[in-house]
Amino acid sequence: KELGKFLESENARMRLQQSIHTFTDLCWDKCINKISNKIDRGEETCLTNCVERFLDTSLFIVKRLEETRKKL
Amino acid sequence: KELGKFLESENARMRLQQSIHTFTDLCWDKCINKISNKIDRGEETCLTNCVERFLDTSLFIVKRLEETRKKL
Amino acid sequence: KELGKFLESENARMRLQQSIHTFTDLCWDKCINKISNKIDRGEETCLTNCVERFLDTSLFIVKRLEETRKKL
Amino acid sequence: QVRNELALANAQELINKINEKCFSKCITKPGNKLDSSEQTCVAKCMDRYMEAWNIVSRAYISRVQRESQGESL
Amino acid sequence: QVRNELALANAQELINKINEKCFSKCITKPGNKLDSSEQTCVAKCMDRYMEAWNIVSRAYISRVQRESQGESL
Amino acid sequence: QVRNELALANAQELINKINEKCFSKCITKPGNKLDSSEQTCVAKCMDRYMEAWNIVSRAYISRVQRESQGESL
Repeated sequence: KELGKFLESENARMRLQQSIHTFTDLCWDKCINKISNKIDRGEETCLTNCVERFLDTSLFIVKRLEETRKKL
Repeated sequence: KELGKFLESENARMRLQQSIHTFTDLCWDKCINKISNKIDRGEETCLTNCVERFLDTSLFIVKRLEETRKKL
Repeated sequence: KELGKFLESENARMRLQQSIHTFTDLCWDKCINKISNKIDRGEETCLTNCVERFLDTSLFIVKRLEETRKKL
Repeated sequence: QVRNELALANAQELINKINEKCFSKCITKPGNKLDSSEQTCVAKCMDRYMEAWNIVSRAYISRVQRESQGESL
Repeated sequence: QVRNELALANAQELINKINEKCFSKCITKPGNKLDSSEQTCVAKCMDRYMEAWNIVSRAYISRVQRESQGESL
Repeated sequence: QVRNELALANAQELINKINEKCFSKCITKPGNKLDSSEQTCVAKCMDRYMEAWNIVSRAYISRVQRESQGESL
Protein backbone atom coordinates (compact mmCIF):
# COMPACT_ATOMS: atom_id res chain seq x y z
CA LYS A 1 0.00 0.00 0.00
CA GLU A 2 2.84 2.37 0.89
CA LEU A 3 4.57 1.28 -2.31
CA GLY A 4 1.41 1.99 -4.30
CA LYS A 5 1.21 5.51 -2.88
CA PHE A 6 4.89 6.13 -3.59
CA LEU A 7 4.60 4.90 -7.19
CA GLU A 8 1.51 7.02 -7.73
CA SER A 9 3.21 10.17 -6.54
CA GLU A 10 6.22 9.36 -8.73
CA ASN A 11 3.82 8.96 -11.62
CA ALA A 12 2.33 12.41 -10.95
CA ARG A 13 5.84 13.84 -10.76
CA MET A 14 6.67 12.26 -14.11
CA ARG A 15 3.57 13.73 -15.77
CA LEU A 16 4.43 17.14 -14.31
CA GLN A 17 7.95 16.96 -15.73
CA GLN A 18 6.68 15.79 -19.10
CA SER A 19 4.31 18.79 -19.23
CA ILE A 20 7.19 21.13 -18.43
CA HIS A 21 9.18 19.67 -21.34
CA THR A 22 6.21 20.06 -23.69
CA PHE A 23 5.54 23.68 -22.63
CA THR A 24 9.22 24.66 -22.84
CA ASP A 25 9.38 23.24 -26.38
CA LEU A 26 6.21 25.08 -27.47
CA CYS A 27 6.92 28.39 -25.74
CA TRP A 28 10.58 28.42 -26.81
CA ASP A 29 9.39 28.44 -30.44
CA LYS A 30 6.81 31.14 -29.72
CA CYS A 31 8.94 33.47 -27.57
CA ILE A 32 12.66 33.07 -28.37
CA ASN A 33 13.82 34.37 -31.73
CA LYS A 34 17.45 35.34 -31.31
CA ILE A 35 19.92 33.65 -28.98
CA SER A 36 21.32 36.44 -26.81
CA ASN A 37 23.44 36.49 -23.65
CA LYS A 38 20.48 36.33 -21.33
CA ILE A 39 16.76 35.85 -21.63
CA ASP A 40 15.49 39.44 -21.55
CA ARG A 41 12.41 40.79 -19.71
CA GLY A 42 10.18 40.63 -22.79
CA GLU A 43 11.09 37.02 -23.46
CA GLU A 44 10.60 36.05 -19.82
CA THR A 45 7.14 37.64 -19.74
CA CYS A 46 6.30 35.94 -23.01
CA LEU A 47 7.34 32.52 -21.65
CA THR A 48 5.29 32.94 -18.46
CA ASN A 49 2.24 34.22 -20.37
CA CYS A 50 2.62 31.43 -22.91
CA VAL A 51 2.28 28.77 -20.20
CA GLU A 52 -0.63 30.60 -18.54
CA ARG A 53 -2.53 31.23 -21.79
CA PHE A 54 -1.98 27.67 -23.00
CA LEU A 55 -3.56 26.39 -19.79
CA ASP A 56 -6.36 28.97 -20.09
CA THR A 57 -7.03 27.73 -23.62
CA SER A 58 -7.11 24.17 -22.33
CA LEU A 59 -9.65 25.03 -19.62
CA PHE A 60 -11.71 27.13 -22.06
CA ILE A 61 -11.95 24.21 -24.51
CA VAL A 62 -12.93 21.65 -21.88
CA LYS A 63 -15.54 24.01 -20.36
CA ARG A 64 -17.05 24.79 -23.78
CA LEU A 65 -17.19 21.10 -24.70
CA GLU A 66 -19.07 20.35 -21.50
CA GLU A 67 -21.55 23.17 -22.14
CA THR A 68 -22.18 21.83 -25.65
CA ARG A 69 -22.77 18.35 -24.25
CA LYS A 70 -25.30 19.67 -21.71
CA LYS A 71 -27.29 21.40 -24.45
CA LEU A 72 -27.71 18.11 -26.32
CA LYS B 1 -12.22 -16.55 -26.70
CA GLU B 2 -15.15 -14.14 -26.81
CA LEU B 3 -13.07 -11.71 -24.79
CA GLY B 4 -10.19 -12.12 -27.23
CA LYS B 5 -12.45 -11.25 -30.16
CA PHE B 6 -13.91 -8.28 -28.31
CA LEU B 7 -10.47 -6.91 -27.42
CA GLU B 8 -9.27 -7.39 -30.99
CA SER B 9 -12.17 -5.43 -32.43
CA GLU B 10 -11.59 -2.69 -29.83
CA ASN B 11 -7.97 -2.63 -30.92
CA ALA B 12 -8.99 -2.17 -34.56
CA ARG B 13 -11.36 0.60 -33.48
CA MET B 14 -8.53 2.31 -31.63
CA ARG B 15 -6.21 2.17 -34.65
CA LEU B 16 -9.00 3.59 -36.82
CA GLN B 17 -9.53 6.48 -34.42
CA GLN B 18 -5.79 7.11 -34.20
CA SER B 19 -5.61 7.32 -38.01
CA ILE B 20 -8.47 9.80 -38.04
CA HIS B 21 -6.60 12.00 -35.55
CA THR B 22 -3.42 11.80 -37.64
CA PHE B 23 -5.22 12.65 -40.91
CA THR B 24 -7.21 15.51 -39.35
CA ASP B 25 -3.95 16.99 -38.03
CA LEU B 26 -2.20 16.68 -41.41
CA CYS B 27 -5.10 17.80 -43.60
CA TRP B 28 -6.04 20.69 -41.29
CA ASP B 29 -2.57 22.16 -41.91
CA LYS B 30 -2.88 21.56 -45.67
CA CYS B 31 -6.46 22.77 -46.20
CA ILE B 32 -7.48 25.30 -43.53
CA ASN B 33 -5.84 28.70 -43.70
CA LYS B 34 -8.28 31.15 -42.19
CA ILE B 35 -10.71 30.38 -39.38
CA SER B 36 -14.13 31.37 -40.74
CA ASN B 37 -17.69 30.79 -39.54
CA LYS B 38 -18.06 27.52 -41.37
CA ILE B 39 -15.83 25.18 -43.33
CA ASP B 40 -16.57 26.21 -46.95
CA ARG B 41 -17.03 23.93 -49.96
CA GLY B 42 -13.45 24.36 -51.16
CA GLU B 43 -12.05 23.44 -47.75
CA GLU B 44 -14.36 20.45 -47.44
CA THR B 45 -13.32 19.12 -50.85
CA CYS B 46 -9.67 19.69 -49.95
CA LEU B 47 -10.05 17.73 -46.68
CA THR B 48 -11.74 14.78 -48.41
CA ASN B 49 -9.20 14.74 -51.25
CA CYS B 50 -6.35 15.06 -48.76
CA VAL B 51 -7.40 11.84 -47.00
CA GLU B 52 -7.97 10.01 -50.31
CA ARG B 53 -4.66 11.15 -51.87
CA PHE B 54 -2.71 10.36 -48.71
CA LEU B 55 -4.04 6.79 -48.82
CA ASP B 56 -3.34 6.62 -52.60
CA THR B 57 0.24 7.70 -51.91
CA SER B 58 0.50 5.03 -49.25
CA LEU B 59 -0.71 2.29 -51.61
CA PHE B 60 1.48 3.60 -54.44
CA ILE B 61 4.59 3.44 -52.23
CA VAL B 62 3.90 -0.09 -50.96
CA LYS B 63 3.11 -1.36 -54.49
CA ARG B 64 6.27 0.17 -55.92
CA LEU B 65 8.41 -1.25 -53.11
CA GLU B 66 7.05 -4.73 -53.83
CA GLU B 67 7.77 -4.39 -57.55
CA THR B 68 11.33 -3.32 -56.78
CA ARG B 69 11.75 -6.34 -54.51
CA LYS B 70 10.49 -8.72 -57.20
CA LYS B 71 13.02 -7.39 -59.71
CA LEU B 72 15.89 -8.16 -57.31
CA LYS C 1 21.16 -16.43 -20.61
CA GLU C 2 21.79 -16.92 -24.31
CA LEU C 3 18.28 -15.61 -24.93
CA GLY C 4 18.98 -12.59 -22.76
CA LYS C 5 22.10 -11.78 -24.78
CA PHE C 6 20.23 -12.23 -28.06
CA LEU C 7 17.40 -9.97 -26.97
CA GLU C 8 19.83 -7.34 -25.75
CA SER C 9 21.67 -7.25 -29.06
CA GLU C 10 18.33 -7.04 -30.90
CA ASN C 11 17.45 -4.16 -28.64
CA ALA C 12 20.67 -2.36 -29.55
CA ARG C 13 19.96 -3.03 -33.22
CA MET C 14 16.48 -1.54 -32.82
CA ARG C 15 17.82 1.62 -31.18
CA LEU C 16 20.40 1.94 -33.96
CA GLN C 17 17.70 1.69 -36.62
CA GLN C 18 15.49 4.16 -34.78
CA SER C 19 18.36 6.66 -34.69
CA ILE C 20 18.88 6.22 -38.43
CA HIS C 21 15.19 7.00 -39.04
CA THR C 22 15.39 10.09 -36.81
CA PHE C 23 18.56 11.39 -38.50
CA THR C 24 17.24 10.73 -42.01
CA ASP C 25 14.08 12.68 -41.17
CA LEU C 26 16.03 15.63 -39.71
CA CYS C 27 18.80 15.76 -42.34
CA TRP C 28 16.36 15.29 -45.25
CA ASP C 29 14.65 18.53 -44.18
CA LYS C 30 18.01 20.30 -43.77
CA CYS C 31 19.73 19.09 -46.95
CA ILE C 32 17.19 18.17 -49.64
CA ASN C 33 15.30 21.03 -51.24
CA LYS C 34 14.40 19.90 -54.73
CA ILE C 35 13.63 16.33 -55.76
CA SER C 36 16.01 15.59 -58.64
CA ASN C 37 17.00 12.40 -60.46
CA LYS C 38 19.79 11.58 -58.09
CA ILE C 39 21.13 12.92 -54.83
CA ASP C 40 23.97 15.19 -55.96
CA ARG C 41 27.43 15.55 -54.39
CA GLY C 42 26.48 18.66 -52.42
CA GLU C 43 23.42 16.99 -50.94
CA GLU C 44 25.38 13.82 -50.09
CA THR C 45 28.08 15.83 -48.29
CA CYS C 46 25.37 17.79 -46.47
CA LEU C 47 23.67 14.58 -45.29
CA THR C 48 26.93 13.06 -44.02
CA ASN C 49 27.97 16.30 -42.30
CA CYS C 50 24.49 16.68 -40.83
CA VAL C 51 24.76 13.32 -39.05
CA GLU C 52 28.32 14.03 -37.88
CA ARG C 53 27.57 17.56 -36.65
CA PHE C 54 24.39 16.44 -34.89
CA LEU C 55 26.41 13.84 -32.96
CA ASP C 56 29.13 16.44 -32.27
CA THR C 57 26.47 18.76 -30.87
CA SER C 58 25.18 15.94 -28.72
CA LEU C 59 28.64 15.19 -27.28
CA PHE C 60 29.35 18.91 -26.82
CA ILE C 61 26.15 19.38 -24.80
CA VAL C 62 26.74 16.36 -22.55
CA LYS C 63 30.39 17.33 -21.93
CA ARG C 64 29.44 20.93 -21.10
CA LEU C 65 26.68 19.78 -18.72
CA GLU C 66 29.16 17.59 -16.88
CA GLU C 67 31.66 20.45 -16.57
CA THR C 68 28.92 22.69 -15.17
CA ARG C 69 28.00 20.02 -12.63
CA LYS C 70 31.60 19.62 -11.48
CA LYS C 71 31.87 23.35 -10.83
CA LEU C 72 28.87 23.27 -8.48
CA GLN D 1 -15.47 -0.50 -19.52
CA VAL D 2 -12.79 -0.96 -22.19
CA ARG D 3 -15.08 0.92 -24.58
CA ASN D 4 -15.47 3.78 -22.10
CA GLU D 5 -11.73 4.10 -21.70
CA LEU D 6 -11.38 4.12 -25.46
CA ALA D 7 -13.96 6.89 -25.86
CA LEU D 8 -12.19 8.85 -23.14
CA ALA D 9 -8.78 8.44 -24.78
CA ASN D 10 -10.31 9.53 -28.08
CA ALA D 11 -11.88 12.65 -26.55
CA GLN D 12 -8.63 13.43 -24.75
CA GLU D 13 -6.64 13.17 -27.98
CA LEU D 14 -9.14 15.43 -29.75
CA ILE D 15 -8.88 18.02 -26.97
CA ASN D 16 -5.08 17.90 -27.13
CA LYS D 17 -5.06 18.45 -30.89
CA ILE D 18 -7.56 21.34 -30.67
CA ASN D 19 -5.50 22.89 -27.89
CA GLU D 20 -2.30 22.67 -29.93
CA LYS D 21 -3.76 23.86 -33.26
CA CYS D 22 -6.00 26.62 -31.89
CA PHE D 23 -3.41 27.98 -29.45
CA SER D 24 -0.96 28.28 -32.33
CA LYS D 25 -3.59 29.92 -34.62
CA CYS D 26 -5.27 32.22 -32.10
CA ILE D 27 -2.70 33.22 -29.47
CA THR D 28 0.16 34.61 -31.53
CA LYS D 29 1.46 36.92 -28.82
CA PRO D 30 0.48 35.58 -25.37
CA GLY D 31 -0.62 38.50 -23.14
CA ASN D 32 -1.76 38.99 -19.53
CA LYS D 33 -5.03 37.18 -20.06
CA LEU D 34 -7.00 35.31 -22.70
CA ASP D 35 -8.79 38.37 -24.10
CA SER D 36 -12.23 38.26 -25.69
CA SER D 37 -10.99 38.28 -29.30
CA GLU D 38 -8.73 35.34 -28.50
CA GLN D 39 -11.63 33.52 -26.85
CA THR D 40 -13.82 34.10 -29.91
CA CYS D 41 -11.05 32.82 -32.14
CA VAL D 42 -10.51 29.68 -30.00
CA ALA D 43 -14.28 28.99 -29.96
CA LYS D 44 -14.52 29.27 -33.76
CA CYS D 45 -11.31 27.33 -34.33
CA MET D 46 -12.56 24.56 -32.06
CA ASP D 47 -15.85 24.27 -34.00
CA ARG D 48 -13.94 24.22 -37.31
CA TYR D 49 -11.55 21.54 -36.03
CA MET D 50 -14.43 19.30 -34.99
CA GLU D 51 -16.10 19.87 -38.37
CA ALA D 52 -12.83 18.92 -40.07
CA TRP D 53 -12.57 15.84 -37.85
CA ASN D 54 -16.05 14.76 -38.95
CA ILE D 55 -15.30 15.30 -42.65
CA VAL D 56 -12.04 13.36 -42.35
CA SER D 57 -13.80 10.52 -40.48
CA ARG D 58 -16.46 10.19 -43.17
CA ALA D 59 -13.87 10.24 -45.97
CA TYR D 60 -11.66 7.67 -44.28
CA ILE D 61 -14.43 5.27 -43.23
CA SER D 62 -16.03 5.40 -46.69
CA ARG D 63 -12.63 4.62 -48.26
CA VAL D 64 -12.03 1.70 -45.90
CA GLN D 65 -15.48 0.34 -46.81
CA ARG D 66 -14.87 0.73 -50.55
CA GLU D 67 -11.52 -1.04 -50.28
CA SER D 68 -12.93 -3.94 -48.29
CA GLN D 69 -15.82 -4.36 -50.78
CA GLY D 70 -13.28 -4.34 -53.62
CA GLU D 71 -11.39 -7.13 -51.88
CA SER D 72 -14.45 -9.37 -51.53
CA LEU D 73 -15.49 -9.01 -55.21
CA GLN E 1 11.14 -14.45 -35.31
CA VAL E 2 12.16 -11.47 -33.20
CA ARG E 3 14.50 -10.47 -36.02
CA ASN E 4 11.71 -10.72 -38.58
CA GLU E 5 9.46 -8.51 -36.50
CA LEU E 6 12.28 -6.03 -36.20
CA ALA E 7 12.87 -5.95 -39.97
CA LEU E 8 9.14 -5.50 -40.48
CA ALA E 9 8.94 -2.65 -37.97
CA ASN E 10 11.92 -1.05 -39.67
CA ALA E 11 10.36 -1.31 -43.14
CA GLN E 12 7.05 0.00 -41.76
CA GLU E 13 8.75 3.03 -40.21
CA LEU E 14 10.58 3.74 -43.48
CA ILE E 15 7.30 3.56 -45.43
CA ASN E 16 5.62 5.91 -42.94
CA LYS E 17 8.41 8.47 -43.24
CA ILE E 18 8.41 8.29 -47.05
CA ASN E 19 4.64 8.69 -47.06
CA GLU E 20 4.80 11.75 -44.81
CA LYS E 21 7.73 13.48 -46.54
CA CYS E 22 6.72 12.73 -50.13
CA PHE E 23 3.03 13.53 -49.64
CA SER E 24 4.03 16.92 -48.24
CA LYS E 25 6.55 17.55 -51.08
CA CYS E 26 4.52 16.20 -54.03
CA ILE E 27 0.83 16.70 -53.27
CA THR E 28 0.57 20.40 -52.48
CA LYS E 29 -3.04 20.76 -53.56
CA PRO E 30 -4.85 17.39 -53.25
CA GLY E 31 -7.14 16.89 -56.29
CA ASN E 32 -9.64 14.29 -57.51
CA LYS E 33 -6.97 11.69 -58.14
CA LEU E 34 -3.24 11.10 -57.83
CA ASP E 35 -2.34 12.45 -61.28
CA SER E 36 0.64 11.24 -63.30
CA SER E 37 2.90 14.19 -62.43
CA GLU E 38 2.22 13.56 -58.73
CA GLN E 39 2.97 9.85 -59.20
CA THR E 40 6.27 10.66 -60.93
CA CYS E 41 7.14 13.02 -58.10
CA VAL E 42 6.31 10.44 -55.40
CA ALA E 43 8.36 7.77 -57.23
CA LYS E 44 11.40 10.06 -57.47
CA CYS E 45 10.98 11.34 -53.93
CA MET E 46 10.78 7.77 -52.66
CA ASP E 47 14.03 6.80 -54.42
CA ARG E 48 15.76 9.92 -53.08
CA TYR E 49 14.53 9.22 -49.54
CA MET E 50 15.91 5.70 -49.65
CA GLU E 51 19.21 7.00 -51.02
CA ALA E 52 19.32 9.52 -48.18
CA TRP E 53 18.52 6.74 -45.71
CA ASN E 54 21.50 4.73 -47.02
CA ILE E 55 23.88 7.70 -46.84
CA VAL E 56 22.76 8.49 -43.29
CA SER E 57 23.14 4.82 -42.26
CA ARG E 58 26.69 4.65 -43.59
CA ALA E 59 27.64 7.93 -41.92
CA TYR E 60 26.15 6.94 -38.58
CA ILE E 61 27.54 3.39 -38.50
CA SER E 62 31.01 4.57 -39.49
CA ARG E 63 30.89 7.17 -36.71
CA VAL E 64 29.79 4.61 -34.14
CA GLN E 65 32.67 2.36 -35.22
CA ARG E 66 35.22 5.20 -35.03
CA GLU E 67 34.00 6.16 -31.54
CA SER E 68 34.18 2.58 -30.24
CA GLN E 69 37.72 2.14 -31.66
CA GLY E 70 38.72 5.41 -30.00
CA GLU E 71 37.47 4.05 -26.69
CA SER E 72 39.50 0.86 -26.93
CA LEU E 73 42.76 2.67 -27.77
CA GLN F 1 15.88 3.84 -7.33
CA VAL F 2 12.64 4.73 -9.08
CA ARG F 3 13.38 8.37 -8.29
CA ASN F 4 16.88 8.09 -9.77
CA GLU F 5 15.54 6.62 -12.98
CA LEU F 6 13.01 9.43 -13.13
CA ALA F 7 15.70 12.10 -12.71
CA LEU F 8 17.76 10.37 -15.39
CA ALA F 9 14.85 10.22 -17.82
CA ASN F 10 14.18 13.88 -17.13
CA ALA F 11 17.80 14.89 -17.81
CA GLN F 12 17.84 12.74 -20.95
CA GLU F 13 14.69 14.42 -22.28
CA LEU F 14 16.14 17.86 -21.56
CA ILE F 15 19.36 16.95 -23.42
CA ASN F 16 17.35 15.65 -26.40
CA LYS F 17 15.30 18.84 -26.60
CA ILE F 18 18.40 21.07 -26.33
CA ASN F 19 20.09 19.00 -29.02
CA GLU F 20 17.14 19.32 -31.38
CA LYS F 21 16.45 23.03 -30.81
CA CYS F 22 20.08 24.22 -30.74
CA PHE F 23 21.19 22.10 -33.70
CA SER F 24 18.37 23.62 -35.74
CA LYS F 25 19.18 27.18 -34.55
CA CYS F 26 22.99 27.05 -34.68
CA ILE F 27 24.01 24.60 -37.43
CA THR F 28 22.17 25.90 -40.47
CA LYS F 29 24.67 24.53 -43.00
CA PRO F 30 26.50 21.52 -41.53
CA GLY F 31 30.21 21.69 -42.49
CA ASN F 32 33.33 19.57 -42.00
CA LYS F 33 33.48 20.21 -38.29
CA LEU F 34 31.64 22.00 -35.49
CA ASP F 35 33.46 25.32 -35.85
CA SER F 36 34.05 27.72 -32.98
CA SER F 37 31.18 30.08 -33.85
CA GLU F 38 28.81 27.11 -33.92
CA GLN F 39 30.16 25.92 -30.57
CA THR F 40 29.64 29.37 -29.06
CA CYS F 41 26.11 29.44 -30.42
CA VAL F 42 25.31 25.96 -29.04
CA ALA F 43 26.73 26.91 -25.62
CA LYS F 44 24.62 30.10 -25.47
CA CYS F 45 21.53 28.36 -26.85
CA MET F 46 21.90 25.62 -24.25
CA ASP F 47 22.09 28.14 -21.39
CA ARG F 48 19.05 29.99 -22.77
CA TYR F 49 17.07 26.76 -23.12
CA MET F 50 17.76 25.81 -19.51
CA GLU F 51 16.79 29.34 -18.39
CA ALA F 52 13.55 28.99 -20.37
CA TRP F 53 12.97 25.57 -18.81
CA ASN F 54 13.31 27.11 -15.34
CA ILE F 55 10.95 30.00 -16.14
CA VAL F 56 8.37 27.60 -17.57
CA SER F 57 8.68 25.29 -14.54
CA ARG F 58 8.09 28.16 -12.12
CA ALA F 59 5.10 29.44 -14.12
CA TYR F 60 3.53 26.00 -14.40
CA ILE F 61 4.07 24.93 -10.79
CA SER F 62 2.76 28.27 -9.47
CA ARG F 63 -0.34 27.87 -11.65
CA VAL F 64 -0.92 24.30 -10.46
CA GLN F 65 -0.65 25.54 -6.86
CA ARG F 66 -3.06 28.44 -7.43
CA GLU F 67 -5.59 26.11 -9.06
CA SER F 68 -5.41 23.57 -6.25
CA GLN F 69 -5.82 26.33 -3.62
CA GLY F 70 -8.84 27.59 -5.54
CA GLU F 71 -10.35 24.12 -5.38
CA SER F 72 -9.95 23.82 -1.63
CA LEU F 73 -11.56 27.19 -0.88
